[in-house]
Amino acid sequence: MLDLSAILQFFISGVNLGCIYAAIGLGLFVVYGVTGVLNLAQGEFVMLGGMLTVAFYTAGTALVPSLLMAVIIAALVGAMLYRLIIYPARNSSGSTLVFLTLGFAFATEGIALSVWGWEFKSLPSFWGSPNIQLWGATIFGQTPWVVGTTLLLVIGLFFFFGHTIHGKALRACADEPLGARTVGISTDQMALFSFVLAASLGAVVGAVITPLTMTGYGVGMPLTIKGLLAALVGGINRAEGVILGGMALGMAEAISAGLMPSGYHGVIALGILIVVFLSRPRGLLVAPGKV
Amino acid sequence: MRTVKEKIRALLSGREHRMVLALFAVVLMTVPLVAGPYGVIVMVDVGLYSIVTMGLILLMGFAGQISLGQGVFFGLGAYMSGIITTRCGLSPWLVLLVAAVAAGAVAIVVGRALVRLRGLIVAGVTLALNLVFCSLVVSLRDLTGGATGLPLIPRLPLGGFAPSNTLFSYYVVWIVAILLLVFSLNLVNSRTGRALKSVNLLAGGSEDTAQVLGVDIIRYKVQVFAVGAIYASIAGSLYAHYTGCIEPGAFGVHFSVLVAIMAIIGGMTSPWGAFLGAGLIVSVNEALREVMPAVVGGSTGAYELIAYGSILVATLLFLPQGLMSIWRRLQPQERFR
Amino acid sequence: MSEKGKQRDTEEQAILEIRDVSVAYDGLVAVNGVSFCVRRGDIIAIIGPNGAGKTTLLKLITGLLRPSGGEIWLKQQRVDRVAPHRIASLGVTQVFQDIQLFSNMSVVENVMAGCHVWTGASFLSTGLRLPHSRAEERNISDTALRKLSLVGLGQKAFYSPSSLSWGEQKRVGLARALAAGADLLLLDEPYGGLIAEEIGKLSQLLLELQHRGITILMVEQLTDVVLDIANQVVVLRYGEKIADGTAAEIQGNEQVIATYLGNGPLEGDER
Amino acid sequence: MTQENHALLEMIDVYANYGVVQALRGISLHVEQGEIAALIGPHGSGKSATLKAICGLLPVARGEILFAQQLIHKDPMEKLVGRGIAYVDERRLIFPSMSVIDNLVLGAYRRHGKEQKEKIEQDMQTVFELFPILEERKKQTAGTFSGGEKQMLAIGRAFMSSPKLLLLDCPSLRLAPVLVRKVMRAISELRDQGVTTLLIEQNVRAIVNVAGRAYVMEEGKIVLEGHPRDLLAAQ
Amino acid sequence: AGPAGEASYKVGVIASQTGPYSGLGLPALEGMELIADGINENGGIDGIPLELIVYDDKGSSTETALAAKRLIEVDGVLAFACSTATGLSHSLVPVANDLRTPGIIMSGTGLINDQLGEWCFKPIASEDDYIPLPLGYLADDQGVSKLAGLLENSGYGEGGEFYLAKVAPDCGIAIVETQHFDPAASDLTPQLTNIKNSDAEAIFIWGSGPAGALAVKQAREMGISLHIVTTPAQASPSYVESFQEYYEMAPSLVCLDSKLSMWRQLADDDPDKAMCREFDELYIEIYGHSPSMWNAIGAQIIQFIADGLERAEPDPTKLEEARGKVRDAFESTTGLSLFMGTYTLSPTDHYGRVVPKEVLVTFKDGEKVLVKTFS
Ligand SMILES: Nc1ncnc2c1ncn2[C@@H]1O[C@H](COP(=O)(O)OP(=O)(O)OP(=O)(O)O)[C@@H](O)[C@H]1O
Ligand SMILES: Nc1ncnc2c1ncn2[C@@H]1O[C@H](COP(=O)(O)OP(=O)(O)OP(=O)(O)O)[C@@H](O)[C@H]1O
Ligand SMILES: [Mg+2]
Ligand SMILES: [Mg+2]
Repeated sequence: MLDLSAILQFFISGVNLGCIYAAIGLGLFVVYGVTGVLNLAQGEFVMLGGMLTVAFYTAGTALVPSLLMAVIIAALVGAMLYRLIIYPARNSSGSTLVFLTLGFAFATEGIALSVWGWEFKSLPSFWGSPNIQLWGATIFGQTPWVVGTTLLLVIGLFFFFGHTIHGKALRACADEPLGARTVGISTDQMALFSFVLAASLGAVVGAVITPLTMTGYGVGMPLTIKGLLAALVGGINRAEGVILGGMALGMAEAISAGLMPSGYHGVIALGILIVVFLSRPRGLLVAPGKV
Repeated sequence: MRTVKEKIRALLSGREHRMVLALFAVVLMTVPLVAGPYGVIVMVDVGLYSIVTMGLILLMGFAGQISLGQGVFFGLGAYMSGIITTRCGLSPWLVLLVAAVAAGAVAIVVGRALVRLRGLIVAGVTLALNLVFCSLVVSLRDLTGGATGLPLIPRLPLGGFAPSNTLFSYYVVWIVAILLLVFSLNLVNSRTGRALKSVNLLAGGSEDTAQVLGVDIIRYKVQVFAVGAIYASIAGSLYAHYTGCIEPGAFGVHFSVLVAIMAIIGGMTSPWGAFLGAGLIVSVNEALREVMPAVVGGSTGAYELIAYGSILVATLLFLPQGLMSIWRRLQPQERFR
Repeated sequence: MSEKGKQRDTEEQAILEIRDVSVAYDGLVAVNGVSFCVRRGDIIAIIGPNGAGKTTLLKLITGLLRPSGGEIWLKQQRVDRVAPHRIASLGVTQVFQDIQLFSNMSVVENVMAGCHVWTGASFLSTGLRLPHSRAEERNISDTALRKLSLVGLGQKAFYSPSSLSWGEQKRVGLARALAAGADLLLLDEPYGGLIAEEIGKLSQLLLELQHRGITILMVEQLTDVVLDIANQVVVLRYGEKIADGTAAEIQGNEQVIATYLGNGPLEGDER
Repeated sequence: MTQENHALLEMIDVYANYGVVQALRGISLHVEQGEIAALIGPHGSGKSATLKAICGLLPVARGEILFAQQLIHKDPMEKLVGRGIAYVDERRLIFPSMSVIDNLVLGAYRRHGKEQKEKIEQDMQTVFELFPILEERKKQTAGTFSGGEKQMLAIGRAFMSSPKLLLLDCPSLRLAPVLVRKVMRAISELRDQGVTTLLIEQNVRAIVNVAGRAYVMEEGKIVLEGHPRDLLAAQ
Repeated sequence: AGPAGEASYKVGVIASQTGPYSGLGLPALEGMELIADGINENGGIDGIPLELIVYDDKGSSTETALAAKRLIEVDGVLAFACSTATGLSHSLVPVANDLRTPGIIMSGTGLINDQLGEWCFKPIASEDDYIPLPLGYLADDQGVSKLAGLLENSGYGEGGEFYLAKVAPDCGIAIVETQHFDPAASDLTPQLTNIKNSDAEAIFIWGSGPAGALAVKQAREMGISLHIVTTPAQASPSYVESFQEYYEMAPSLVCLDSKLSMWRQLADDDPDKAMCREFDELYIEIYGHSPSMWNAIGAQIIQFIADGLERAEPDPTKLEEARGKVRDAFESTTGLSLFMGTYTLSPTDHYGRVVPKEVLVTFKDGEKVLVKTFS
């Protein structure tokens, strides 16, 4: 039964899912890498990006301006999250901060529900990009956009954090906040920046995946969980690690959905992930020196 | 000097807690007399959550091991109790103990693997485990009833008869909770408690130092993981017999996160925090159910969610150390924390 | 004295013996073929430039690090493959260079944590407060308080360690190590950051401990003080032992002077 | 009055608290341009607190701090770095998961502009000359450094900001005697280039030949002031 | 709010307003409120107004049970209805039976029909009643004999799997492939690939959320041109609109739906046409859109309860006695014609649907087209 085109289809599906998970994981990485906060509201930015783009688009705005406006609004919400919630509690422990972001996520979800209702929304593929048939397998028209966006993000972040002084300054903030201040880095501004960056990234991802996955008020939390798993399995300290983790998760899901006994694939996919976790106790890729 | 000595003695002997504990027990035992039937119902839930949260506080607040998978052990307890009592007709009490031991054993195996992991990765694995557990329950339909649920779980018997469900459950749950509280308090104010705190990488512990002082860090971490699992499993068994019907959604990530919220809101520096956290979260929920229809009317779910999120944020902003920190603040001479 | 005769001599009284021990951190050889012996009841000092491998050596002894070569014998037991907490239970403890107090415990709890190694109440017995564990706890608190007053911090028992000044923290660290009741005490720069009068006091304390039969192995930069009280000095450089002997012998060693003490002109060749 | 008559740093009756603990109770001191001054005193006397108050880490409850004739006690630390104050904490606060070179580069974070680029390069060389090990281990992750190596890195990093005023909390701590001399000599050399230093030292002897002025602190107050030589004699 | 002094018939409602099942709960709630308002505008039931007390179940069975207990103990309702997924409503059965209050469950699966006990009722639909309609269509009209099931991992999907296997042989259809997906799945190409590579001639997509609709879209995008039949959720207007192109690709998708949404195309002699038309027009007047399947389910539950109350004539001040009366009245429901079916219940049958009213629809030019009804 198993032919090559089927295998190829599973692979494509894995890449597609992997990129989505990785892109969300990258948002987590940005905030974590700068502030040490696990931002459980990252998925909500993805939701906002998708929902806002749909809202503007269905109101008659063209795609690009819709997306831009969505990103700007999401960035403002990200700034708000930092200023109103994280900043006042910046001296609290990591776990307190995590649950602050969770509370924010709940409230955001509630607001989205009361504004947009429960219906799932979709967008057409960007500029009607056609499906591609490849040796009997199908690549959805939107998939190249998703993969491209993720690639761009990871390359950009990799370069920014690894090779620019401002990127290094951002990393320094999480590494030793007081030390960062002693060399003149404003940890506060950097943290604000990281939240705005993560929110914008999330919003872009949200808009780009909507034609594939649809969006609704409640998609944020499940996406956060997937992104979190991706980031942790790969090593949340490095952008490349997050990509690797996302791919591992996406592939595990797609391949077990395709090849494993139907009904058990959820167990198997995550089981594979746990094995990866346990065999690489510090994540697939780790930043040396720090856990 | 004398005063310092006395204080340490008081702390160690649990004298500091004894009065509060007695008062707490008395108040709890009299709750059903003053609160209406619904108050008792709510308190059963508070008790069940408190037990699981207490285990998590030992695990996360003391030993510094994040777990987003307490639902696994809550579920293990519930399903073991549910399946064995409906299939084999064994005594629920016996099964409860067997399930707790089994959950502890599972936790030891899992814990052995987990202790090698660093930092947040533990959170990731426990989260994944929780997802696996739920998928497994759904997949093993013949055994567990799948997503539809496992019905017709018998009540906890007392002697020959099964007393009025809610009131009886209330007393069972709270007696168990108080016993576990005493156990936890003893634990944290002892050699074991200090060993646990010494390996707490979330809050000021250091594994190297702990080891040099003779602490077998793997053993302590695994043991406390098992203790957390046993607490959760006991609560799960009680829950199964109390509700009579269980389904996998009750043991999902949602539950584990809720328990973690309770731990944080309550305060992770003391087992008492579990009761404060569970009490607050459950009462906020109930209060919103009561109040929101009057404020907005109609379908209030979305507004309840907004309010719930905002209350969570506000509480953590004002009391980042959790509700327990109020109590600490009331003790002026205590300079620590 | 013949080399052989000397070895037999020390073996009888040796509490600790390091035999040709090496270890590397991905590529960097931090300790390279170091051997020496510590006699019971001595104060032995390890000195050497920064990065010479002194702290690493202590880690090897306490088991926090496994040597890639060589053997470590503690009280006639080979310990280089033994878990750190087991080594601790053989009567060894350490004060770290950066102290590392547990900031989630009060000062007195920190010292009580030091008593872990000689107590044995299990998880269950502490949870159930069995009489045995109760008695043990009383014993622990008494010991802890004694050690705390010994370093003059009895009144700050309930303070949080992070509210103490650096020097005070150092003293808590020492009290915690003393509470462990070890007969081999490893100290990583105990004098660092102390003021003149405290230096005298600490020396006195160490001598007193020595008098009580405790063996002390310390790493130190304050050479003049160390040379005052140490029975034996080991000098490390680039992870290798370059000298081993009494204080007088060391002070005369030109290599040591050139690379470490720097009494001469300032251009010491620093690695 | 001419510029030279003003002290570079001046603290006037400064009070500061850690919560309920009164760490500083009326500190007045001044450090002249191009001077090396030292704070000495027993543990818990408030030496570190004084430095923290100057660089904005510890909020000043009362009193004034002037740097180059400007009030600075309300400014956040990151701003003061730009003004030319560099601080080395007793915990060193290096960036543990970053490489040595990144640590140093970030030391110059506040120095922008093309013309600075060359100077930064030069300063880096100066640091490497002072502590050759930093150059040898450029790529090593700073968190794996030995205690003394971290201390060197922290001092080097502070130097990279091209400070006018260096605040050093126990620079000699953890350093081998030969290095202590080296650091002290470097500080003297820096003074010759116009860099002012205020440092904490436990061992008066170590600074006798270096510092021109020393303050003795006790319980949050300055109890003695003078040349280290005189203070040593007084002891 | 304790039991108020003035007389009203209090009826509790537990709906998924948030959480994963809010797509079922919120529309049902809308339908319920419409009927209740209608009753009250017409003077209530025998002059006594109907009071709905609504709680959110938050997608959690613990919360569902707590809400039910609150309705019973605090609010003193005579009966309560619950509009949620199978697993959640299942956990209400012991609550209703313990606290002796009639509970109306509206979850989709027939798996729990025989576990309702004395106090629970499920006057909705059961799979074995309606599966013959789509399977009959496939076998008789399209000549299909081999079917693939693509099933959601949920109580709803479990019901589908169980009853498909049970009913298919009777219709002359073999289930040759079974694939599962998570309710939140976003990429179903692996499952669809497996179906494509099997020898199935048609796909039955069984799901309650967006994943089912995505499955249709992705199947067509992958060039799978098998017949597809789906459960009613996929006929939701928002999916139909978003995926019109794929829904209408030949062979056009066939969905289960209710007579209500198709009343215009019903034969004029259809006994339900008038009722459906009336409700549809009212719905459009109040809410501005036609009722969906879940709106109708909500509405019919209140109609069912109102019918019981009318016959029981309970005294709302004597709670215990009143609840018993209401329960007895529910058990003696006979020939009650509602949107999803006509019901005749008995003490041994708390499901009691005697006439199913599902229809099959397909899509053309953005409109639903009636394909088949029970006849
Ligand atoms: N974070 C803190 N919270 C509360 N009190 C503190 C804190 N840090 C220091 N203190 C207290 O403030 C006082 C002054 O401390 P400071 O650190 O300035 O001392 P120091 O002179 O630098 O001592 P050392 O030589 O030991 O470093 C001490 O009594 C100390 O206990
Ligand atoms: N984890 C590690 N990875 C790589 N190199 C390391 C690691 N730990 C230590 N080193 C290196 O090993 C060498 C020896 O370190 P060690 O801490 O033993 O020095 P030390 O003699 O204690 O020096 P100091 O007096 O400065 O504390 C140092 O050069 C250090 O940079
Ligand atoms: Mg060292
Ligand atoms: Mg200090």
